[in-house]
Amino acid sequence: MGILVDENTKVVVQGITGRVGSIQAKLMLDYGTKIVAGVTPGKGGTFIHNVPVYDTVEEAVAKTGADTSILFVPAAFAKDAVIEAVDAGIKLIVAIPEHVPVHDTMRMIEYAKRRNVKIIGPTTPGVISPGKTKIGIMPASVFSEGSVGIVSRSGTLLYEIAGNLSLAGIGQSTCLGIGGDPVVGTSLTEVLQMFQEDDQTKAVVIVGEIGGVQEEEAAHFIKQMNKPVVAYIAGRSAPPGQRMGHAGAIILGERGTVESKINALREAGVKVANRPADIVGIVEDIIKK
Amino acid sequence: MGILVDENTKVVVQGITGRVGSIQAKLMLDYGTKIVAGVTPGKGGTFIHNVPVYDTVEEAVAKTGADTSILFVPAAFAKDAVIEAVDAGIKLIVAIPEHVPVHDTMRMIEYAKRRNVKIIGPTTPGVISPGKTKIGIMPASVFSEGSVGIVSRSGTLLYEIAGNLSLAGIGQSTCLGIGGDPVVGTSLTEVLQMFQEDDQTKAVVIVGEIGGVQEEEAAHFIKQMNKPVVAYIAGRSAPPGQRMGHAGAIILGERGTVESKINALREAGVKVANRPADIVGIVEDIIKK
Amino acid sequence: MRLLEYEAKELFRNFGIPVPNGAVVKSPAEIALAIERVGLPLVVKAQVPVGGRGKAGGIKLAYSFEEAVREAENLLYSSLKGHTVRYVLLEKQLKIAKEYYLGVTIDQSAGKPVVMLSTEGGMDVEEIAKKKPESLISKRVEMSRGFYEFEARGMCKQLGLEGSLLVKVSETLRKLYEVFIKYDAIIAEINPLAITENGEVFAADAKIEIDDDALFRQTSLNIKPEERVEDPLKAEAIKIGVTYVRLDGDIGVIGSGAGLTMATIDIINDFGGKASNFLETGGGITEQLMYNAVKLLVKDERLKALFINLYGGINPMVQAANGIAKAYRELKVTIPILVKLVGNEQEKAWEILENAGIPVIKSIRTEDAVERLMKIIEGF
Amino acid sequence: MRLLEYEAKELFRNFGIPVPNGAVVKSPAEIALAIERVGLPLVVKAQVPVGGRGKAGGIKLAYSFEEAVREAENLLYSSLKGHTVRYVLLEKQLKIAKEYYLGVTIDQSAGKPVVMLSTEGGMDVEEIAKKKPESLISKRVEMSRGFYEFEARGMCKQLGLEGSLLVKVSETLRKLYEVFIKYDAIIAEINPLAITENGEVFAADAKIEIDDDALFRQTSLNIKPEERVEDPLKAEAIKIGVTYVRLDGDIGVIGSGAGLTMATIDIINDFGGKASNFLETGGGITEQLMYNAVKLLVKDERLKALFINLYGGINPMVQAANGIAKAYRELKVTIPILVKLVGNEQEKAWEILENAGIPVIKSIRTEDAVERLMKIIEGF
Repeated sequence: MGILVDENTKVVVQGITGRVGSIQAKLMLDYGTKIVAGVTPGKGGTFIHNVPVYDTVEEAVAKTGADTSILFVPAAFAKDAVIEAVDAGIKLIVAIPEHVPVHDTMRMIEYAKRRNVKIIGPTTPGVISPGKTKIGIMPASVFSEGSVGIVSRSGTLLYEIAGNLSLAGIGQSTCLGIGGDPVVGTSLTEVLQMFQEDDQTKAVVIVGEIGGVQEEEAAHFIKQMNKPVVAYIAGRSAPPGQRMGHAGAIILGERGTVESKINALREAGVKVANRPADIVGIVEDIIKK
Repeated sequence: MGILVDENTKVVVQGITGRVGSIQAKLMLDYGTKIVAGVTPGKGGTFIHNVPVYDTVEEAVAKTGADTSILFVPAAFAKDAVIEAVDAGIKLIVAIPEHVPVHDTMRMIEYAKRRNVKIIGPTTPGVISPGKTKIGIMPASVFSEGSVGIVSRSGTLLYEIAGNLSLAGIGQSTCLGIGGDPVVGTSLTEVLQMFQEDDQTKAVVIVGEIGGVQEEEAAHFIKQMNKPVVAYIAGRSAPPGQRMGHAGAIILGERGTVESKINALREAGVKVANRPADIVGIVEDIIKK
Repeated sequence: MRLLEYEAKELFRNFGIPVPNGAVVKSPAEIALAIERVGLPLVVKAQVPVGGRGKAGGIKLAYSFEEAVREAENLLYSSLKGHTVRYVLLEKQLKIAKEYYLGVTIDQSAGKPVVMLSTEGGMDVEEIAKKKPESLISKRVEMSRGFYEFEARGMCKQLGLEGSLLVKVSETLRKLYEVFIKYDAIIAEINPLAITENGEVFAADAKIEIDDDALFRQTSLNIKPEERVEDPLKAEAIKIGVTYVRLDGDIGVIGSGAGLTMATIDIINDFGGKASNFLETGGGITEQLMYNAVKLLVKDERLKALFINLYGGINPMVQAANGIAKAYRELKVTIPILVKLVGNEQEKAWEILENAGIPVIKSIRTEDAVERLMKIIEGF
Repeated sequence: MRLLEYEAKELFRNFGIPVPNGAVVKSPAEIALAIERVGLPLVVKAQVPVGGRGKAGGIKLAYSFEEAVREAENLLYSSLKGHTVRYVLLEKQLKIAKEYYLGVTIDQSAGKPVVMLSTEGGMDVEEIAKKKPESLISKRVEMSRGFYEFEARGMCKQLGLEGSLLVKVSETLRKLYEVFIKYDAIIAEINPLAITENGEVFAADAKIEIDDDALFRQTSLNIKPEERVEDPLKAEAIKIGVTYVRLDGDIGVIGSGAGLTMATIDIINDFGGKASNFLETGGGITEQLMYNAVKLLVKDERLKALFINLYGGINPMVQAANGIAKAYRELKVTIPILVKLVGNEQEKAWEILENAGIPVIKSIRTEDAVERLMKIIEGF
């Protein structure tokens, strides 16, 4: 099955006529993703890549039955785009934009959670269930279908690790980035809960990094999981107090260090790899058992 | 029974140590109202008229079981006082202050309604169930216990009409002013619904005035009532477009004239008095029947 | 408090709502420069805080420099619908293809702001609702949630707007809601929103009315209400904190509470009299306020009698009586005064008035008081 | 972006949060006048955007005019914790009886603002939480609802505050939340809030950190981030739109994505190398951005090699390759460059690089690339 999305997921692309939105919509269509609609205010009635464009998400949902949205709007408009999607009845929102003001992120998550709508991101590469659908910006070539679930705080490191596994013949059920911001719509723990329930997923790889306490919180949940979990945490050589690329990746005081994360995960029985490529061997061992 | 309040209603006075709050608290206590607590931030731990004062409504409710609040706070703080009372579990709020900014009024009503808390007012004289309790600023002497319910958009005109009835030996079940502002917490119609359900109330007097469409809306409901309704509407000689004392009393275009109100009420079977004192004769006739 | 058109447009400009190029003048000396700055052809608009200026001759078109000067000079300092024209707005004429209506106001029954949009602008919203209801979309707003631009787009869609017009109109409507919220407005209206021949949109007119009760916190607007009314008695009333409305009779009325005061005037009418005013004290009576209120009315030379009708609920009747007595004494009032006053400590208050030589009605019936008043006037 | 103390206190003052009387100087010539304006005795405070100034010698007490001048002159233009002191704040000393902690920050797990209050100020909040947890109350805030003063009063009650102190502290806490919201803060902190001997409260220190991603709409603050960093390479990075962190090695690193870039640096460390920096492009790579990033790093004389590690998901790999090749050619780069680049149109990108004479790693494993890099460096 995989989690969150599959071949039946009907996607609306918010911001489909923008530079990035149109390129990425094409790449998703090429992968086989069911993009049923795009939304760009003022462009309603046109088509792009044969996908009908609407002025509002409400209209797109009414006409096409879209249930999932992916955002390619400027960061300043992300909050409104999310609220529009929620109001239109969308159930899963993949929020690609980076640099969304964190106050906006908190407001849009509060709004969506109260209405039982899931947000992945912001600053997420999206989610892919290889062989079924890709709702995100990841390069398709590094993923392959199989039974390992990957959840990552980083986009590009997700590609690297998925690519390594694919090269070794180990396919994936679903891979997603939860987003690199300090506040995200769906946490590491929530994704692990979904993997735990998923039949297709036999093992889970966590790709973490410095900053925050999501890995530590996830460790609590892992203790109750009956599937093997493997992890890699980036940022051993990051200096404290420096923002490493995005607002989430920063070591503040004693919180958010690689050590505290590795310790918490190991204590929960997780095998932690020293380098990204080492994941492969560990997962191979698990699968052979 | 009467509506909204009775001899068991436990009242907290918000702003009890202020000039008006302390005088009015004394007058209510003299009437027999069960004032169990007062609230003034920073005055917690003191007493006034033997009533304990607390810093927060939450504390007052926890310590005394107050279920109803009356506000004597400056208009600019009315909104926060209402939200505090709602959060503390108060079920009925009598909002005395006049000149509350209407945006604040809309916000506080929205907040209270969503949590099933009733607000009377703002700009209300409050509510009195003669012989039982007085939660308001009305002069007690003009009211007497009996079976006529009075609901008024005006404070002083309520006193005049209740006084006229009392002098004629016609007592009241409950009398209240819904408040003179354009937006109020409880409408004329909602009060009529309560009177309709009340055993003690045998007839209802509406004291209306120009402005808004509350009387017209009430007329709709009156058609389904099985109790006689009498009305007086003030403002026949008011010029259009002029604000007569408070924001609610203004004739805008064709809306809110005395004629439209009288017509709507008469059509619903209401006997409409030409002058305040004429109410007495009409009510007497009804009671004799 | 209604803002003048040019003031409202300044707020619009700050919020990014497009307004026509224009300049405001408050003296003839400024007219020529303003015309040059704005450019011909012009619309010359008298700035008065009331509707219906066009029909009343307050809006003129000018195609030449001379014409513009003449129209502006004619309007400046003229009287329009009871208001002296202190400002004239000179605006570049637009090539208007269509006129829309955009408004945010308060739905009193719902207790919520309501956002309205119509593709039929230029007439007032009641008229639109009556004549072209299908052209009018309205949406009530939950204040804690706010109003989003996508909702404005939804409204535009329902009226068939598309393309860049949909984008511009919905952006303008969202900004209008922001103005409404930011400035504690009770009405914020763009009527018409002009759609020009080349698809641009402009707020051709602007109406903003601020909640008087919120002026205390709208300090950025720097409004002194007493400076904005023509009637000196009304200006005085604002200063002393009472509500005054001029009527065309000769019996002065002071009441506590709007309803009672209106009823009093109605009854005076019924008894063949005619009130000179509505004056309502609100719930904040003090000795000084009462003194000031009496002083304000007796300035009015039309008055042949003064009737005061008070209830002591929140208002202190002894203080009220003291204020009336003091005014009667100090101002050497020669017209008859009659007071009806009921409530807490009424006996003490009656005594004060009677000692001052002011007749008091002790009945609770305003009708009795007015009957007596008419007799006093006849006998005088 | 962290504001300087005096800037944060200006915002506080605008919101009615009491701050000590003070004056800021940015040149020795201003010191004397500032001392006279503020009055003795004084606290002389170096304005640098980091904590721990007191321990580092950035905060001095002065009791005489001469002492104040000397301390201010000594601090001005000195270097404190890696920052040049460009401003010195002179503040009247307070007679402090107690110190409280007030803070609003973001609870990342809850995804909500959290308001915190402690009666033990002066140490940082993590320390309070560890040493005096019973003195610390925190409350998460639903943003659409807001934070009310009565809730602050409830927090004060829980810590045993009463009387006017309860009123003043809760008012300050509510205003601090307003500052947090208004300015898109990620931290707004008063530590300590000084309670003086006569019961007044003052924000003795002020810490506000603004969300970098919201600076675009916080125009009233007028902050140019690139003017606020000491490191010229970091300033340049802000201008060209990439994130740069200086490290103390000699291998330049450019990566797309924070996680990949950090992992790359970790792996370089594992292989016995040492990165000179962290440079992350984000998802907005263009030819120009890539050119600028390479240009920025090769300015650094410490560099003995440059490793570029990119993934083409949202980033266009052909443009990236063009930018690298252009920089290599135009800047006449003499140190070895190695590029690992994977993703959409990777073959085309590889070809561009190889044609420019830049070695490319086609493996997906960063470990392979770093291994090769170390060999290149050794052989060079």
